[in-house]
Amino acid sequence: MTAKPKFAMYWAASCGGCEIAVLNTHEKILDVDANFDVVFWPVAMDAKYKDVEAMEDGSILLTLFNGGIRNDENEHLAKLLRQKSKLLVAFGSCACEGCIPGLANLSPVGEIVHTAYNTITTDNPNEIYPRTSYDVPEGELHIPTLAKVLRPLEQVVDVDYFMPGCPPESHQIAAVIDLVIKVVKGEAELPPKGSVIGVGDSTVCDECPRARNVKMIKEFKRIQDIAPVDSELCLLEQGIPCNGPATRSGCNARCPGAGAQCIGCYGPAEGVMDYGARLITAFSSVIDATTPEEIDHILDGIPDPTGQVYRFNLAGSLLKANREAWKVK
Amino acid sequence: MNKYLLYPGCSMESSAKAYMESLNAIVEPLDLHFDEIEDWNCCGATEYLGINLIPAYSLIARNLALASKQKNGTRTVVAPCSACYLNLAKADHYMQERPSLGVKVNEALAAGDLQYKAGTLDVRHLIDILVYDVGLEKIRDAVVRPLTGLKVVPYMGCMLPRPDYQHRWSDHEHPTELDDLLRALGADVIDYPLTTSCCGGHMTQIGPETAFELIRRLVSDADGRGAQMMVTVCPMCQMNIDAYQNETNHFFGTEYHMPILFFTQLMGLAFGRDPKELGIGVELVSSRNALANIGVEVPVTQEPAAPRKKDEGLPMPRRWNKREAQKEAVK
Amino acid sequence: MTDQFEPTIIGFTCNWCSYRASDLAGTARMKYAPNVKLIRLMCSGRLDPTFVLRALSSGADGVMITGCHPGECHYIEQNYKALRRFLLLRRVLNGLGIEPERVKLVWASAAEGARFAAETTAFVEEIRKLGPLNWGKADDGPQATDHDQPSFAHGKEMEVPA
Amino acid sequence: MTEKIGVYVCHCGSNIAGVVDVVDVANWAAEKLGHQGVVIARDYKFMCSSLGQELIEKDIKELGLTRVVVAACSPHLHEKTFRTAAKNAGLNPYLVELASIREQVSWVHTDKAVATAKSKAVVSGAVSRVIENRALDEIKVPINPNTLVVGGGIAGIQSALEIANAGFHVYLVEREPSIGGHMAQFDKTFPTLDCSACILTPRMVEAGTHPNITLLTWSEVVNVAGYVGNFNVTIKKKARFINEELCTGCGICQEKCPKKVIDDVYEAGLGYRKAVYTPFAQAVPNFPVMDKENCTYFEKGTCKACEKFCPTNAIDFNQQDELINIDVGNIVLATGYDLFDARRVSNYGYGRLPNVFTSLEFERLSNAAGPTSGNIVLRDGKTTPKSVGIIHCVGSRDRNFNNYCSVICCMQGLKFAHLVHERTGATVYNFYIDMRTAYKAYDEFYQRVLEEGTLFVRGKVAEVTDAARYSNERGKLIIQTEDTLAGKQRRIPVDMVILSSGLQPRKDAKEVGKLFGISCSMDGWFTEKHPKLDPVSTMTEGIYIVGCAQGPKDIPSSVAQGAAASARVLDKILQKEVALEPIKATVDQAKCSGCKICNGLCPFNAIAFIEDDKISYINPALCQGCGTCVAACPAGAISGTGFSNEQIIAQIDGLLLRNLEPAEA
Amino acid sequence: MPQMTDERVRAGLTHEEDLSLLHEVSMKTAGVSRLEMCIQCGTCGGSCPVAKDMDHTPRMLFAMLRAGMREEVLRSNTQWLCVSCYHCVVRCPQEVHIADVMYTLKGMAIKAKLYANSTAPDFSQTFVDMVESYGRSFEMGLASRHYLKHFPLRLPGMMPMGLGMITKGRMALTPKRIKHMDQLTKILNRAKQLEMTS
Repeated sequence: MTAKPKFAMYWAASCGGCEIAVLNTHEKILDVDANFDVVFWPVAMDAKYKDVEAMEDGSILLTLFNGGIRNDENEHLAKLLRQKSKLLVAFGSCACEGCIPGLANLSPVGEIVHTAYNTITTDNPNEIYPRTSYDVPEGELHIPTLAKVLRPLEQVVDVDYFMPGCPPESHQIAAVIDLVIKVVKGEAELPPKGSVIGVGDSTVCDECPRARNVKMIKEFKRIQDIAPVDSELCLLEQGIPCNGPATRSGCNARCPGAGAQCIGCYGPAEGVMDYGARLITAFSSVIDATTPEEIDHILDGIPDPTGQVYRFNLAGSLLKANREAWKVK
Repeated sequence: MNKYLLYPGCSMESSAKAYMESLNAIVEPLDLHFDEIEDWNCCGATEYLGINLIPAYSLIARNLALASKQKNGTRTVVAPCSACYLNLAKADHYMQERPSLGVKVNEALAAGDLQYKAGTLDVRHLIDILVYDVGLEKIRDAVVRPLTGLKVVPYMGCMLPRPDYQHRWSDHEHPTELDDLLRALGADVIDYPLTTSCCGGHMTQIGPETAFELIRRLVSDADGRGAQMMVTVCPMCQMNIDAYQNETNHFFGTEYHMPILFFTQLMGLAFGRDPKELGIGVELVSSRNALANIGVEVPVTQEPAAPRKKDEGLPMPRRWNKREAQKEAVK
Repeated sequence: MTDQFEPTIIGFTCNWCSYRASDLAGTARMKYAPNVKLIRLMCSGRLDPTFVLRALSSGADGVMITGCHPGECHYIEQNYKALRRFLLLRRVLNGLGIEPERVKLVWASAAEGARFAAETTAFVEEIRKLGPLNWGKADDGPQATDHDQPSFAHGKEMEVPA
Repeated sequence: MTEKIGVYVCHCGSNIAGVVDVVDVANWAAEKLGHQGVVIARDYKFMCSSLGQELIEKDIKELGLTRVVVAACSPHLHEKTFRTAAKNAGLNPYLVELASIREQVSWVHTDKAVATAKSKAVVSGAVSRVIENRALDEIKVPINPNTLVVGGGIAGIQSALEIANAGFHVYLVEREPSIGGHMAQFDKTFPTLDCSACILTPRMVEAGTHPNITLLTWSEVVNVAGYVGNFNVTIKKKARFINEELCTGCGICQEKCPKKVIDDVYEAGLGYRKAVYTPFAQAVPNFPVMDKENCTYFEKGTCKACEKFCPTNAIDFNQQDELINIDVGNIVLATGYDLFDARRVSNYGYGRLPNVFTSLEFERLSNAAGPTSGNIVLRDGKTTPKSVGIIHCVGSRDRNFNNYCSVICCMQGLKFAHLVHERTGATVYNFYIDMRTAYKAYDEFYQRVLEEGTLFVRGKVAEVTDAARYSNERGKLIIQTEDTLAGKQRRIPVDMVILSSGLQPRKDAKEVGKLFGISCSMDGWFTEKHPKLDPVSTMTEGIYIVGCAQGPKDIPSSVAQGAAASARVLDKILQKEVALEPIKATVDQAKCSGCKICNGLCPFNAIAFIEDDKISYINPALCQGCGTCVAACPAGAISGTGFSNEQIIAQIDGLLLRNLEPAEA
Repeated sequence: MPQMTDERVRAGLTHEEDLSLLHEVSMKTAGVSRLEMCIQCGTCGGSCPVAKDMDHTPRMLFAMLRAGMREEVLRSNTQWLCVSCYHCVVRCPQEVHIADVMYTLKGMAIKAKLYANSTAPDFSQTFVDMVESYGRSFEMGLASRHYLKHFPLRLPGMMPMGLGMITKGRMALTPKRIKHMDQLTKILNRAKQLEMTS
């Protein structure tokens, strides 16, 4: 019996939802086991970094890497898995474009640590903060060091494929697994390197069942401030800043279909250089006003424009971070 | 209830007391509520602006700053005096039109721990509130004694409809708000082409002869059109035409007798109030004959007392002395 | 030469008004600051916010967007669309810690060479006051925070339980 | 594949070379941009000269250049020159980029080092950009020889006649029941005092009977689709309630109609007409129109007097509005002007003081066919004024109303002065700010009116009032003004005041502009392509503007423009086809999500939504290439030729010298 | 200032043209004066209710400003006669802020001590003094003090009026002071400093 191809999955700076999504493929997970030899998957099985380090370069066929690169441990593993893998997939929004953890790029590291260790969530009267190395009798202890900003995988290592989504839809994961199995069996070809996989080729509106017209908005409102929301009509047309027009399809318009606005987890459409720019232009195109005062008044309805247009994409955007965050030495 | 901040202005406490009294008398039937701006100061009238620019605007802006601080659920400041209304509106407008002025004025205000962001208040005149917020319908409903048969000319004066930074009035030259309101009270309103001509303003003080001519034009045209009285919205107009009419008559050798009342006084009458509580009778050119036409009896007020024996002129306040003022302040 | 900071600015013009204004400034030999390098578009409505972001991330310290006056657009009303985008873009930039004044919108008709020149010089001075944006350098990628020189966050001693 | 790029730096004599070190720029390009594909970089004294062009052509042929960058003057000057040179050498013209280092560098900067450095950046930007340029082909479309003229005033009539006389078909659409326009209301025309009707009527008749003209009065354009050469226009022919086939224009219906109505349009409110009417005796066509709003039958269901008396049974109360669809290749807009509403200047008292008249009212008063048979009288209808004041610039040159000069009012005011003098012998005052009589024989007319004893007062009138101050003012209108030449305020009592009102854009000009895809200036007049060199064309090909629709003007200028536009139309018709710039936007159907965001962005109606496929589509012939939709598409599904994202991003990087070899950056 | 040459004196040019005057007035005016936009149409002079008493119509004054005739302009009584009726302002076809320019000219004339007759500046100053002392204006003190100084002969004729006002309770005999006079004083002092430096 020929050895099964090797499979790895790793979880860097992310929430873990991607791992759940893989499990959510139900029985398809059995196909993974049947067709692959899972060599490294910390959340599912015990494994040591040194085991991976010992592997031959390129010996893992497929690595699904989820999470962004926030500290030196993430970076080390990214480089290591790149070295050991034939196909490295940036799996999920965090690895592809930074996702929610990427929003921390709006704040300098100092502020982040301060918020985490010494604000309302943490009672820390002595202002004790973690140190990255500490001497104990047994020797020097290290914890990972935070980077200035969170980076998507591609900004650290060469990536073969991207699979966005927060998390990627299970049916899309299943399809990708099927594809790889077929490729292994010689029944299919791999898409060109650098492709975004497990997605549609348009944006969310393409799959959205809501009716739409030419849109002219006199005010933007948060969805909770509208009662009732028309269940049949395009949300943007109702003044709700829906990210659907600029967000890659593939999720079957899950959120707008369920009555909530798209928040953009599938990232930009094919060939788009900056996701936020697309949303800026989408929202501004539907504003029905001509004087700066009126326009500004309407824009006041989007209280956090930066968060709105870069919710998932900040770390992958052209500017990548807040200037203050960059400046920290 | 309609709530507003009130900027009464200096004359409402003295020469235009009747305006204030009659305003108080119509508040209730029209369901209006005014909160006076606490510790407001003089707007500088037309004088301060000619001396110093930034102090003049700072003087006005202190009132705006106080008003914006004073929370009573409204951002509308109402001024019954046209000159005050114009000054407040003008300061608000120019602080926006020329931001450097706004910055400097705020720097000055900061010396008194105040600040004002131009454009945050609506400055409006009393009649604007009555016609456009309360509405003629409601006013008509409150009338119990229509002024039918009273021939009046509506006199808007100049500082109200002009320059009209916020486009609040129907016209610069012949606004009809006062005409409409008086008609709603049932009065016989005569078209008055001079409705926004000048009463002379401060010229009664600095160039009386110039002022007398302006007063003559107004009174003579009103008289020529058969008016029994003029109706005004401005303390300065009332003062000039009322208090200086006699002098004007002397100057030109004419014998006009043209009483001038505040529109609020006529509203009070129409709403059935007692002339006494409306300050009717304190005008120097008596409205007695005019009001007799509609059966209103004007109360007798004290006639001018006999001149003092010694020909010493009017009593003079002592001249302002800084040291004394400080002493007074210590008390 | 003084050591004063010379900003690098990318300017976008429309083909019909503002580019012609810059042509006119040229034919009239008006002198203005040399820091702005122009890109001609057909219309200010063509301005994709991506262009601004790209310029700022590639080393520009400011971006000047120019077009026909409102109501005079060659394409009838497309400059209003540029205005709407510009106003939202500035808000987003502000959230990213970029002074919104680094991106400016100037209307200049084909007859306003003098205005074009004056606005250009004024903008260069405004950016000079703001100082370099330095985004290009940041693009080199972040370095992990140094172990030996802990930042504020790592600065305090960690207390070890006894 | 790597491109082979040639870079050519022009000296422009000393225009560029005097400030920019052109040799350095060329050398730098060859050296530093070699990795981008620059294979040759030259400098030359005058690139635009035939020798300069030959240089480029030779290199294209011999070196096999695939891209060309010329660093010289503004593309608005010589882009076409170098594109043509490239074309001659067999290279697609759109693979040439012009980098402006004259208007944008050497002419506006003085420091040689700084200017040279900026030139390098500009060249670098152009090189990076040109790599992304794509070969494009001009688009050719055939021209439909029919023409639509909108508006039947003198400008429209002139335009229609010129084209029709050349042998091509014209549809002449007029909103009112008759053609003729404002000119038909006038009595005399300045400066020669020809009778307006005498010179206009023959033209109207000619237009009404011309075999090549289809006259559509009482009609309005409701939709315009298509593009130059191929417009499809929908016209609403409003119900006249008269069968035009049967009507002979005998006028009996008008005579018998019992309903009198104030005629606000033709008689400017000074006279009456019937509910069924032709606006004036010489109307073309002479079929009457039934005014549904005022007709007793439509109001109460009985009357039908007109029907009873009509000898040819032409009255048809059941007539409906009708939509007519026509195909035309070119459109001439001659939609004219509205008279400024003088009531807005409330200090002049129009509408409040009876004896204040507008210019149009006066035209009707003085017209022999008007309501007073040409007697100039006060509003009481009988008193002849002994003194008349004519106020110029009413509503014009005034920021409270219209900023611009209405052009015709001075001459109109002089004409009125003459007519009042001639017909009544009254004392006439003219109040003016500046006397503008700049046209052939106009100033001579001013001289003539001076000779007649008209009193000119230089001052913009402050107010007209009936509030008399002195006894001599009683019962008069008092004109109060500063006599600026005497430096004194004056009050002049007169019997009659005539307001020389200005012209303003039609109140629906904006909507009409939108309908035809053309723009209005700040003031609201239609915008011409070039104010001097192309005053009758618009930015939308195939649409022309003539007469007062383009701006205030007098009759001679309107007629000249009407004829000028016709020459442009005939030129197009005779060319048989027209080439369109290939700068266009296209939708990638696979990427389009059908979100419809772009649908509301195109003022030229080039973007359509295909319901079957749920995607948007851009009609290349309608697309004007502004690129707004390209920038707006949230899915990045729209791309634009000539100014693609790739080209512009590359140019940004190039200008910022991000395109140099890493070691150099 | 350049020296006056003999030939200029001989030619009757007794003053230097001051071309910065227009700009200076414009800059000192609240809001945007638009003074340079004047087309000399005379709307202001025609509208003015007191034009007949003025040395120069407002329009003429603006022409003189352009001509740099500083002294003549500041000496003119025009600005002092302005009653702020704003007729000229709303009618001006060029939207010149005429009334505000008049205020500016008053201020400049006071500073340059150039006015033919001190009645008006004195009145303004008295008024301002009152306001700066009490925070409110005080008609009684103002009118009587002013009349005493400038129109003493007219005062007896005015007496019945004044007495009427007093007996009818329309004129207070004592001034009223605002509560936070200290605050107002601070503000005005700071404003005056700013005025000096601007």
